[in-house]
Amino acid sequence: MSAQPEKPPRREESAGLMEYSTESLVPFGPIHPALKEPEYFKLVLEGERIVEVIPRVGYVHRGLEKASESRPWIQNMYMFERTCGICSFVHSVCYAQAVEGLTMFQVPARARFLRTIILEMERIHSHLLWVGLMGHWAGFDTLFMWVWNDREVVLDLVEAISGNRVHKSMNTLCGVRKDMPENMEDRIIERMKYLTDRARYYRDVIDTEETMLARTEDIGRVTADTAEKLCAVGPMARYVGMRRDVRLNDPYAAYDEVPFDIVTRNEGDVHALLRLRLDELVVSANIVSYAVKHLPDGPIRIKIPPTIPAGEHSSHCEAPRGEIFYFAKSAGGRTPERVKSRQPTLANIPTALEMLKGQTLADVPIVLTAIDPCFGCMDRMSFFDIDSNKKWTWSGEQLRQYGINKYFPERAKRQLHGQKFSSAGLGFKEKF
Amino acid sequence: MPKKQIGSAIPEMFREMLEKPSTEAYPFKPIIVPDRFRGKLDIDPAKCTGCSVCSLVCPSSVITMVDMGIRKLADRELKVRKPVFDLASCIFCGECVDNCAFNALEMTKQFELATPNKSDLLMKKVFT
Amino acid sequence: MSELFPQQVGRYAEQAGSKLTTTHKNENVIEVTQEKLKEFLGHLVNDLSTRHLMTITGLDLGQNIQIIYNFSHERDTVHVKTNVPKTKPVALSIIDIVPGAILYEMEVHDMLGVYFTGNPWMDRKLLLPDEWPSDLPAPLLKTSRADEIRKRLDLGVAKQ
Amino acid sequence: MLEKLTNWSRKRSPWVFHINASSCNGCDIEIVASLMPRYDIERFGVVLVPSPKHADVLLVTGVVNAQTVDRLRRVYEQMPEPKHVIAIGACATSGGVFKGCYNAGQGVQDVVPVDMYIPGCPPRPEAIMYGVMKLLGEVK
Repeated sequence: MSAQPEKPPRREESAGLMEYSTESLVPFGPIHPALKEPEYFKLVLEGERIVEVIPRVGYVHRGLEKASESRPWIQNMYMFERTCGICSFVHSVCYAQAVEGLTMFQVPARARFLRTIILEMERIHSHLLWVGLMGHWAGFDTLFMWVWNDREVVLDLVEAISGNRVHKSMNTLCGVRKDMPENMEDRIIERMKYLTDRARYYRDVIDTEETMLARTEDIGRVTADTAEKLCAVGPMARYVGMRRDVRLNDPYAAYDEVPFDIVTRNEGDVHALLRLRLDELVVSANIVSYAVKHLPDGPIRIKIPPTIPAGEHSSHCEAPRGEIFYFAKSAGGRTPERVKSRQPTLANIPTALEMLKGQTLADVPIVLTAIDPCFGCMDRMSFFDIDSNKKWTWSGEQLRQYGINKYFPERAKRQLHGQKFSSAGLGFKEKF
Repeated sequence: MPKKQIGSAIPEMFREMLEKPSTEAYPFKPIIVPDRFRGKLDIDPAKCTGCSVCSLVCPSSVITMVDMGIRKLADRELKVRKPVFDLASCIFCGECVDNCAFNALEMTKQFELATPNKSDLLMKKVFT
Repeated sequence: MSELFPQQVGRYAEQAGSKLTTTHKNENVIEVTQEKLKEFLGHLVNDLSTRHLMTITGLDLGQNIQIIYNFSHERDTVHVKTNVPKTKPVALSIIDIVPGAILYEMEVHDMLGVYFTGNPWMDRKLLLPDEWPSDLPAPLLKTSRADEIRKRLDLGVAKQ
Repeated sequence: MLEKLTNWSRKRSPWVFHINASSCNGCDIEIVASLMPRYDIERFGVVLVPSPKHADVLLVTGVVNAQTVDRLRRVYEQMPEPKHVIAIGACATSGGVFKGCYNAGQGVQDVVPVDMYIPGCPPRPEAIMYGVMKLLGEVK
């Protein structure tokens, strides 16, 4: 951020500057205006190519695991649900499954199906959000607006079922709190069909539209071996051909009663990630339609006592971004002894660093968005030029413009003629 | 692989132009929220018995019980306690509503809660 | 295949002087000593191709700190436990076997103060703030208390 | 006369800068959703700008933790006068569900002066619009 010039460079940074005479150091983050969470990456550049990336996460660290040790089991679920605002329900499901394993109670079938429906709706909303952001960073804002408008369709359904658009607060230990509203079935199926059509249309657009292809093809390559060694999860593993999906490998909720197949791709670039997520969206829409049609009757929850028997149990689920993991240890009391949670973004950071290596600076936002991070600090970078010892800052918007100019010089010229170029005015109003 | 082209989304753009606008007319017209929408918490002081279950289940300690004096019932003296809600930290989960045995609590559909003073968010309806 | 897997893990566990216990469905737990850990993990990762490390969990057991390596293999999960004494919390890094463990080891280092020898990023912080007072105990130890940490950290409240 | 004109234009087109002070993303995506076609807060001239130096209104989400407290202060200092702060969400208003976590503050008002609180977890995009409109109504 631009308040930093008063501060002298840190010792390790200045030591690095002495060492690399041809390399420049780019601090990336942590504050960004448009979206998502603050994170910090230190990029070492050689010319325009990235040779080394040093991450620093922890800007959103709040100390949930410590706080969970002093709160009752059920209240912890609401806290862990608020770990992330995009994939909130899957956190509560995974935590609930870890705790349910310690008790002797089984989750009723209807509750498992309802969980599956909400989980898949959440995946649809998360993937749509991500496709829109990719469109924005690639300089294709039309797609951004369309996709986010379609996202409202699924958010409306989620709100009608659970009562909130983002934090559903619908889960509870051994069941769900709200039943499916009456007369929702037809509406859900019709909306899912609409979303399937839209996803197919977007897939055609990104396959043919040169704006997207130029920015996404052959960018962010990583080999299957590297991704496996670095324990990549979710779409980051599937886009290099690994069949790693918890829904299929270790079915939870009602996934063993729903027919579906996961999507994998072999290209291993950002374009493959786009295709993969849009294909997954269709799969998710089919799962929702199937689960709504085959919703079993019965109770939706079992009341369980506030104390949980002593023991240790772990659970893993497939969040939109990849596998999440919860571990619960109970000493037999009303509060947990220890709850451990691991989010998919942490697992994908080593792979993202590999993806960034060898890329140009212009591709940094698109590659970092491609991992679908729960952070996205592409909006504030300060550059340090070693030769002149001069410091200047670029906003993410300027960086985005830099990327567009690099790939589409004619369009940049048109824009300069057509509208007055200013970094602030470009905001969300820019249309092509 | 289909042929590359520029502007493959233009036909769709024209189609969208002819459709009715997707923007809702919100501040000029009120919106209809779903039946299950969880908005501002509301209490019916007449139904509340002061059992303090809501303050125990609340995940973000919104509810504090305050002493309201002593009530005489036959020859026994009972402490009367009533809940006060600090809606500033309410996370709108509805756990208190589910656990209230007397149906005194309710999630209304009101979501326009913005206020310049944080003290406005303290709900002391039980005192009136 | 998946029925054979726990038996195979059990065989290697016996070589490492331990025993496999299945606590819940598909949850295999092995407790090995710090010396045998890398040998056992080498067999698990290379011979049984259990290459997906889900995470590393750290637990405060009072006298010891327990480190659990959570692996997953198709339907099975394998939890390899090892203990390090609290007085000398040093463990061996496994990033030569599982390169993806690097951030998880940093997390355990931040949260419980275990030093992993062989991890090049041990001197960096992953989650804790830069201004973390070095004399405070690591946050997830049972001796550390949330309200005491809050007093020491600058959360804006102190300035008022 | 000139003052009147400045005030009028200030009310007609407030430029907002959004800072995420360790929020969970829930409020953040609702802020972006309010800029999208369905809600379209740009009808009222609200533009999300990428730099605090261009902004009139600062939208803060999230509990403030030790890593972001200094960044929030510095961003606030960079904003030109007159500046307004809106705290969005239960976390920014009072700490919300994270009250008592060791690395979570108790609301933004401890760090920077707040002009408008929008409670909700997260507030609907309409609630955010209402809050911004209410702030504009109070600005003289």
